[in-house]
Amino acid sequence: LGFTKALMRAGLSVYALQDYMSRIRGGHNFFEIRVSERDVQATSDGVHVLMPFDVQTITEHLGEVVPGGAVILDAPTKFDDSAITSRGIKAIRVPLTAIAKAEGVKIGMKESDAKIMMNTASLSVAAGMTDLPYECIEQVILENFGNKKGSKIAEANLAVARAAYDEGVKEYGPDFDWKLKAQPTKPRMLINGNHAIAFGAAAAGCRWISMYPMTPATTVTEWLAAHHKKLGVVVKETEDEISAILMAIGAAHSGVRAMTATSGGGLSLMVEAVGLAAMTETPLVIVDAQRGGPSTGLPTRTEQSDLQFVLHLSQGEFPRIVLTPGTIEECFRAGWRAFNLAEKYQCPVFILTDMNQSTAIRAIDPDRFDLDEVTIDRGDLLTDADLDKLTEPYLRHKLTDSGISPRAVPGHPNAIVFSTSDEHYENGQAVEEAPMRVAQMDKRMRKLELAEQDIRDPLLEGPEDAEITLVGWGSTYGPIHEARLVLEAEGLKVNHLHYHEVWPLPIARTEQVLKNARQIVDIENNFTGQLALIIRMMTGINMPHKLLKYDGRPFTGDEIARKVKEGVLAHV
Amino acid sequence: LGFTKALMRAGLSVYALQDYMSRIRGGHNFFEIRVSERDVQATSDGVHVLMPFDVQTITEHLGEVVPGGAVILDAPTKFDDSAITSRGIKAIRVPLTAIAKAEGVKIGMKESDAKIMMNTASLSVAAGMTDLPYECIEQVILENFGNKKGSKIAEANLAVARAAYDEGVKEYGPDFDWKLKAQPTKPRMLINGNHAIAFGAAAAGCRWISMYPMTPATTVTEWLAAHHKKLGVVVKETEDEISAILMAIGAAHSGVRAMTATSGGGLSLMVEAVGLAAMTETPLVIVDAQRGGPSTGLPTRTEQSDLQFVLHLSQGEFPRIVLTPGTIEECFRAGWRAFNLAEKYQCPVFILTDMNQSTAIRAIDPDRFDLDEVTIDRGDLLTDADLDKLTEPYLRHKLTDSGISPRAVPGHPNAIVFSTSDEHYENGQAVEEAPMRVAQMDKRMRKLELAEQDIRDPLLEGPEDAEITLVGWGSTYGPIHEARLVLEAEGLKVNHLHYHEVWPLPIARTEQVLKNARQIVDIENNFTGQLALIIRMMTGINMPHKLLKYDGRPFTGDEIARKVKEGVLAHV
Amino acid sequence: MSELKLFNSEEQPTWCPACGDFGILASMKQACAQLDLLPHQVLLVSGIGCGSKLPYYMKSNGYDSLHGRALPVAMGAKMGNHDMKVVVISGDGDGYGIGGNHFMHVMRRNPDLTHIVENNQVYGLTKGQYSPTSAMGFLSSTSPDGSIEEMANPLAMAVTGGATFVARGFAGDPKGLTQLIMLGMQHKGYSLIDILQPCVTYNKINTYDWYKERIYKLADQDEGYDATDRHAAWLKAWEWDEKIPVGVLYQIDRPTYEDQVPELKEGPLFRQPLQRDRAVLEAIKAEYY
Amino acid sequence: MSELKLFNSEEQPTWCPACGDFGILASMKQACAQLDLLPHQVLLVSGIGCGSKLPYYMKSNGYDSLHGRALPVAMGAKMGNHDMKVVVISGDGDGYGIGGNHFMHVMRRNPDLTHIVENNQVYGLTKGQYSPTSAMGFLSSTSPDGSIEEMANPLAMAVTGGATFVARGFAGDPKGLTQLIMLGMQHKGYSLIDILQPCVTYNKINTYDWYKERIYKLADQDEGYDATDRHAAWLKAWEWDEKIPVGVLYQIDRPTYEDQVPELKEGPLFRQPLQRDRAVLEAIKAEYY
Ligand SMILES: Cc1ncc(C[n+]2csc(CCOP(=O)(O)OP(=O)(O)O)c2C)c(N)n1
Ligand SMILES: Cc1ncc(C[n+]2csc(CCOP(=O)(O)OP(=O)(O)O)c2C)c(N)n1
Ligand code: SF4
Ligand code: SF4
Ligand SMILES: [Mg+2]
Ligand SMILES: [Mg+2]
Repeated sequence: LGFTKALMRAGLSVYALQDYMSRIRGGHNFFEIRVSERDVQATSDGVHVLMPFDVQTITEHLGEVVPGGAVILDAPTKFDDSAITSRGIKAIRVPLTAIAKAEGVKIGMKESDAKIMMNTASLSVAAGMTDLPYECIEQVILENFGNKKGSKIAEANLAVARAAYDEGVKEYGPDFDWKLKAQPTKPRMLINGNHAIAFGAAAAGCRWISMYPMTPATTVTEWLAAHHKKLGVVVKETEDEISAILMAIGAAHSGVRAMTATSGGGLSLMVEAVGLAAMTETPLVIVDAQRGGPSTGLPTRTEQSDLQFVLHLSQGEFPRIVLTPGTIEECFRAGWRAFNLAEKYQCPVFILTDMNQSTAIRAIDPDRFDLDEVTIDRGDLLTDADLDKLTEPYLRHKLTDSGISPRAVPGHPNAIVFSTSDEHYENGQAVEEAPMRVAQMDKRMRKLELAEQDIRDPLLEGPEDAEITLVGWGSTYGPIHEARLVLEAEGLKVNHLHYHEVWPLPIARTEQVLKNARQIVDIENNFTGQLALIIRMMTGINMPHKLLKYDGRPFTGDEIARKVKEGVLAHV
Repeated sequence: LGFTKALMRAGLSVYALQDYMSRIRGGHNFFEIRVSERDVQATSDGVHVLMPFDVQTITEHLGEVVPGGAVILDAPTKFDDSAITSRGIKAIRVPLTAIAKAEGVKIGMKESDAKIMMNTASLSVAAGMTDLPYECIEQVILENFGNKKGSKIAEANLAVARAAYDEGVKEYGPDFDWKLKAQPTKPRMLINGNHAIAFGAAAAGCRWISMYPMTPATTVTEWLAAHHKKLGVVVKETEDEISAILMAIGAAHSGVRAMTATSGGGLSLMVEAVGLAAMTETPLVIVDAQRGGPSTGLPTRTEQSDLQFVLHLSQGEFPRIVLTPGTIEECFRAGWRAFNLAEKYQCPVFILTDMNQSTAIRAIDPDRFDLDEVTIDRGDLLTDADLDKLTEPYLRHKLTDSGISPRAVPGHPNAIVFSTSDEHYENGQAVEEAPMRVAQMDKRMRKLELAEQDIRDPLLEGPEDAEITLVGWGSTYGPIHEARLVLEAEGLKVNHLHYHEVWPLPIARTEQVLKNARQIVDIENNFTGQLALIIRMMTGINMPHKLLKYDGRPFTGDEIARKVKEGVLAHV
Repeated sequence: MSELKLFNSEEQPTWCPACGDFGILASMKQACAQLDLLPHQVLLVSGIGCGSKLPYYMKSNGYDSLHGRALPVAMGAKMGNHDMKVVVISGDGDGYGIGGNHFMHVMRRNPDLTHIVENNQVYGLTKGQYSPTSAMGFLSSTSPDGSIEEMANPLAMAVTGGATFVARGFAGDPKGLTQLIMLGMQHKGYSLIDILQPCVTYNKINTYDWYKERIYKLADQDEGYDATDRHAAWLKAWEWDEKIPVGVLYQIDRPTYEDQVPELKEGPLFRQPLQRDRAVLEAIKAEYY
Repeated sequence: MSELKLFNSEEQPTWCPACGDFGILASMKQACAQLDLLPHQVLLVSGIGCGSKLPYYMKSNGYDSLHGRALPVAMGAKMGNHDMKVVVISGDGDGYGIGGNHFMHVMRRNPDLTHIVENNQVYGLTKGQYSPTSAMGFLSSTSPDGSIEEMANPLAMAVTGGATFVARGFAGDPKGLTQLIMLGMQHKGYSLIDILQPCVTYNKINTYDWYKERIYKLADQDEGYDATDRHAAWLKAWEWDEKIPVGVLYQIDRPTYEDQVPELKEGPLFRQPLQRDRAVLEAIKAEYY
C-alpha cells in the first residue's frame, strides 16, 4: 500500500492489486506498479516495475513486465538473471535484506524483525530509480508506522528507505527509462470497493450489521467495526450466516437500517431467510462479495458467478433488487442507495461485488466520493405523528395500488404490528383462501414494476453508432473501459454498455441499445455468461459472441482489447 | 381413501383429492368423488357426490357439484338445504352420527369414539344410492380395520356400513341418476406420487435416505421407513436439512445409493451442500415437493414455483439434472432413473414434484408401474476387480474427454480417494493455478452436454399440426391432458407438450415443436411462468400467452379448456 | 395489572381439542396482564410448529418467522429496540432441533429475551415424527422400531451453556406456569422456560397423566435448594424418569448483551438519527488521503 | 504398527511457521501408524479452516467438506461403510460455532467417529476474528472493544450432551497427544478430542507459554479421578483459568448408532446389492390393489 500511496501523492493515477494465495503468510506475494497520467481503472498487462517477494513470483509474473521495465531482487536471491535480462528487462539486485537488517540492528531490533523492512527497501529503490521525490516515501512511512507502531520502527524504516532510495537514484536511476514525473495535485483517496460500500452504508444511516466472517466480504464489517464509535454502528458477529441475516431482519423489523455481508457460501445459508424478509416485507441489505465457485472453489480468487443465483434464490417467487457496482464511486453509491431501495420497496436488496473489486485499491478524486449526492428516503414509513392520527386498526400488509403497504414498526399504541412467513391477510394473520392469496401475491409483485422505474439505466460510454458494443456488469467496468480506449485509439468505433443496477432489468434501455447494436460482445467473469442469459430471458436478445473468463483472475484491458480484435469470442 | 378403493375395485377410474387446511384435526375436510370410464388424470369441476364433514365445506364446494348430483349431510347439520336444492342438487340428510353411535355403542365403544364412524356411514350411503355392490365396501372396510385396528372396530364399521348402505339403496337410490355400473376388471393400484417416487427409488437400490420432516415431502421417507425391513433401506431423521443432505452426501461418497427429500424451505437450507456434491462429483438424489411460496407461504397448498430456484441454486456454476414427473408412472420412473443419472454424471439430480401430485391418489394399471422397465446403471464406477488391476495412483477427478472421471469409493488399497470443495487437481488436492482450474471447470460442465442426450424429450400428445399447443411440466400433465380431450371433443386441433425431464433442457426437440407451433399457451402453477422463461433463455422462443395459477390450487381440465377458449391468457 | 382481555385475539386456535398449547396461551396472556404490560409493548417472535402458532391467538406485536429461527430474529429485534419486551415462542423441534445452534450461542450472549419452548417431545405439526426430546425407543413414522438416539436434556445444556435463567413448567398447571412466565419475563437476561406440553394426538406416551404422576414443584420440596448454584442446577436437570422438577432450576445475575453495547446507551437504536455528522464523514474520508 | 511414512503426503503445509497444527498433524500420523492402520483404511473428513487443511498433508482417504459441516458428512460416510475408520477434523469455529448444531445432535447418536477439534480460540483462516471459544474481552477485528460473549465450554457441553468419550489435548505435547488420539480412535462411539492449538499469528493471548503454564495431565495428579463419572467429568470440564486438565475427562460404554441399525448387520451398506428381490417388490405393489 505504501508505495501506491506515495505515487498517488505524486499526483499519478494508481491501481494496485495485491495477489495472494489462500494462506496467511508465505505464499508468493508481489507488488506490481503501473503508472499513467490518466485515470486507471484496471490492472494492465504492462507492469513497469515488479517487486517480487519470492522467487515463484518472478517466474509467474515476469511475462507481464514490459521491455525496458525492471525487476527488483534481493541480492542473494537464487535466480538466473538471464531469464530476466533475455527479455530486455533489467534485473536489479539490491541487498534489500542486508540494508533492512543493518538499519534495524542499529536501533536494536531483532534481525528477524528487521528483515521485513526489506519491503520498504524494495519500494524505496523503485522510488529512487523512478525519480519519485523522497518526500512522498517519507510522508507515507511516517503515516504507516509513525502513528500506529511507535516512532522507533518508523525511524528504522525511514533509515532503510533513505539508504535504499539513494541507492536507487545513484545506481539504477541513470539507465532506467520509466520516470514518475511528480505533478502537483489536490489530495485524493486511495480506497477499495468494500470500504466504499461500507462508507456508503454508513452515510445512509446503517446502524446494524450482523455477519459471519467470510473472505472477501469481511472487510466491509471490519471497516464498520473500526469506525463503530464514530458512526454508532452496532457490529454483531454471529454463530453462522443463518443467524447473521436473521438478526439483521429482526433489527430491520424494529426500524433500524440493517445489513449483512458475506460471500457465496454464506449466502447459500441465508437463502431461506431472504424469502422470510421478502414475505414479511422487511427492508434488508445483503452484500455478496463473489469469489471463484462452485462451493469453496477458489476462495481467494475473483468471479462473477452468483448473479443467476441471487436472482432466483429461495423457494417461491418474490421481488428483489440487485445492484452491481463496477467502480469505487458506484460501490459508494450502491452502499447508500441500497438502503433507500430496501425501505421504499420493503424487500431484500443485494449488492453484488467480487474479490477483485473488494480488494483492489484505487485512487479517486474525493469529490467523486460524493457526500452531497447521498439522500435518505425511508419510503412509506409511518412516523409517530402519523400513527397518533391512526383511527382504524393498523394493517401491516394493506393492499394498495402501488403494492407498497405503509410500514409501522412495533411499539406504538395505535399499531399492533403482526407479520408472518405464511401467506397472510392484510393484518398479517395467516390465510388459506385463494382470493386473498392472489391479492397479496399480486401486491408484492407490483412492487417490482414500480422499482423498475427507479433502477438506473446501464451506462453507455462511446458513440451511439459503434461497430462493436461491449456489454458487462460489475467489476468488469474497469478493464472493459480500458479496452474501449485502446480499441478507440486504434480507430475502432466501440461503445460500452455497463450494468451497475441489474435487477429489475432495465428492459427499455436494454432493448433500445442492443436491438440496434451491430456486433455485441458479452464480457463476463463467469462460465455461462449469466447477464447474457438474463437479457435473453427478458428480451429475447441473443449475444452469441462472448468473452468469458473463469480462471479466478480479473480481465485486463489489453487482454479484452486483444481478444476482441483477434475475434476470439469463445471461452478464454 | 376407503370409498375410492371401493370404486376402483368396481373397475372405475378414480382420482381422489383430499383437501385439508394447515391443521391436524378439525378444519374443513371433505371427500369428492368423480366417476368416469376413461382414465382420469385430474380433479374435475364436476363433482357427483359431495360428502362434506362440516358446514364450511358445503358452502365452499357446493359450486363444484353438478346438477343432478347430491350432497350427503348428517341429519342434524345446521344448514339451509334450499341453498343446495335451488341448484338442482339433492340434499340428502341421513342420521350419520346417530347410526355410527348406535352401532358403536352396541359393541361397547365410547360415543365419542363411535362418532368418527360417521365417515363410513356417509361413504356407505353414497355407495348404496349409486348401486355400488355392497361387497366392495365390505372388502375395503375389512382391509382398513380388520387387520390393522382389531376386528371389534371392523365389525362396528361393517354394521354401520350395512345400515347406511341399505338406507342409501332404499331411500335415495331410486331417484338418483348417477349410477356406478361395476364392471369386472383386473386389480389396479391406488397410489399417490410420493409413494411412486419412493417405490422407484427402492427399485433402483436406494439404501439410504436422510431427511428432516417437511410437508408434503415427508411421505416419501415414511414410505421407505414403513418398508425398511423388506427393502433394507436405512432411514435417518436428522437435526435439520443441512445435516440431512450432508449425511446423504457422506453415504453416497461411501458408495451407497443415497437420497434426501424435502420441500422448498428445507431445500433452501440444502443449497450450500448441493454445491459441495457438485464440486466433489458425488452422486445425489434430492426430492423437492413444492408447495405455495414464498417462504412458509401456503404450506398445505400446491405450486410449481421452485423450478428457477433449483436450476440456479448455490454459488458458482455446475451441472445438475432436473426431473419433473407429471403422472404416477413418471413419478415411479423418476424415482429409479434419478439414481442412474446421478451416478452416470456424478452430480446432483433433482426430482421436482408438488403438493398436488404428492398427495393425490390415482388408480393405475399395475403393468404401467413397470418393474421390468427398471434398469440399474452405476456409470463409471470402478469395481474391486478394476481397482486390483490399477497400477498408477488413482485420480478421483481425472480429466477426461467425456468429463466423467472413473469413480472409486474409499476402502481399496490401490485407490486413495481424496476430494475437496476447493477447486482441485486431478488427485483432489486444492489448486490455485489457472490452467487446472479451467480444465476442471470445463470437465465438469462437459458432463452437462453429455447428459442432454440422455434426457428424455418432452412428451407430445395430439396432432403435430395443431392450431393450439399447450405447454406444461410436472403435475399439470393431468389437467392439461383432460383439457386437450375436452377441446378436441369440441373440434379444436390441440396438442400438448409435456416436460417430464426439464434440465438440461432438450433444446433440439423444443425448437422443433415450438418453432412451428401456431399458437402456444404456457400453462404453469406459478406467477412468472418459469418454464417459459427458461425456454426463452435457452432458445429465444417467446410464449406471450400464459395461463398461470398461483392460488395454491391445482388446475382442473375444464378450467383450462374454458380459459383457453375464452382466450383468457393472462393471470387467472 | 392491565386487563387480560386486551390480549384476546379474534382468531380461533386450530389446535386439537385438549392440546397443551391452550394452557400455555392462557398463561402467556395472564403473565402479560399481571406484569401490567400492554399489547404494543410486547413482541412475540415465533418459529414454525403447532406451538409456534401461539402469537396468532394473542393480541400483541407478533412475528412468526421460520422453523427454528425465532431466537436470532428476536435478538435482532431486541437490539433494534431494547424498550420492547421480546418473548420467543418455539417448539422442541423448533428450539432444540433445527434451532439448536442459535439456542447454544444466543444463551451465551445473554440478551434480555424470554425463550418459551412448548416441549411436547414430538414433531406435532408435521404429524408425529420423533424429536430431539423424544425418549429412546419412541415409536413414530420415522422411527418405526423406536428412536435410537439419547434424548436431549435442554435444561442441563442451558445450565452448562450460559443461560442465566433456566426453568421448567407444565402446560397442565396454568397458575404455576403463569408465575413461571412472569419470573422469566422479569429476569434481566436470557431466560429459558421449557414447558412440558402434552400433544394429545401424536404423543401417547407423555400424556397429562404421565406428567402429573411425575412432576413436583421445586419450591414445595427442596427447601434447601439453591437456584444460584450452577452445579446443583445441573444435577437437578437430570431428574426425569421417576420425578420431574418444575420451577426455577437456575437463576443468576450477569450483564445482558444490550448492557454491554455502547451504542445502546443513547436509547433504542431505531430512534437514533440516520443522518451522520458531515464532519465525521469528512474526517473518515481524510483517512484515505 | 504400520510404517509412519506411509502417511506422508507430498503437499507442503501452508500453515504459518510454528503453528500448532504441525504438532497435531504429526500426532495424527503417529496414532494411525501405531494403531497399525493403512492409509486406505482411514477416512479424514474435515471442514474449512486452517486446521481443516490437515487432510491435505496426510496420505489417506480424505474429504474436505464445508465450513462447519464435517460431522454429518462423516456420519453418513460411516453409515455407508462402517468398516472404515472415520476421523473428523475441524476447528473451533468450524466444529463449535457454525457446526454447533451437528456437534450437539451427532454426539447424542454416538456413531463411532473420532472428532478432533483444533481449538485455537480464534478464526484463523479468515484472519483473526473472535470465535465461540475466545475468552471474554478477546480483542479482534470484529470485537475491537473485546468480546462480550461468555466463552463456550465444549467439554462441559459434550459431557452433558451425550458424548461417550471426551478428552482434551495440547498441540505442544505430541507424545501425549498421540496417545490421546489413539485412545479416541480405539473408543467405540463418538469421541471428542479438543486440542489446545496455539495460533501464533492471530491469538497472542493463548500462546504455547500461556497453555504450558496452566495445563496438567489428568493422569499425573488426580489419581482418584474416575473418568466414567459424568458428574465428576462435568466439574473437571470447568477447570480453566488457573489450571487446565488435559487427558481423558470422560469415557463410558454405550451402543454405537451403527450397532443399533438392523440393516448394517449384514455388513457395510455400500456392499449390499442394489437389485431388489422381485417378489418383495411385487408384494409391495399388491398392497395397493
Ligand atoms: C426449514 C423447515 N423444515 C421443516 C419444516 C416443517 N416443519 C414445520 S413445523 C415442524 C416441526 C414441528 O415440531 P415442533 O418444533 O416440536 O413443534 P410442534 O408442532 O411439536 O409444536 C417441521 C419439521 C419447516 N417448516 N421448515
Ligand atoms: C459458510 C461459510 N462461512 C464462512 C466461511 C469462511 N471461513 C473459512 S474458515 C472460517 C473460520 C476459521 O476458524 P476455525 O474454524 O476456528 O478454524 P481455524 O482457521 O482457526 O483453524 C471461516 C469463517 C466459509 N468458508 N463458509
Ligand atoms: S398435533 Fe399435538 S401439538 Fe399439535 S395441536 Fe394437535 S395436540 Fe397440539
Ligand atoms: S493463522 Fe493461526 S491457525 Fe492459521 S496457520 Fe497461521 S498460526 Fe496456524
Ligand atoms: Mg414438538
Ligand atoms: Mg480456530
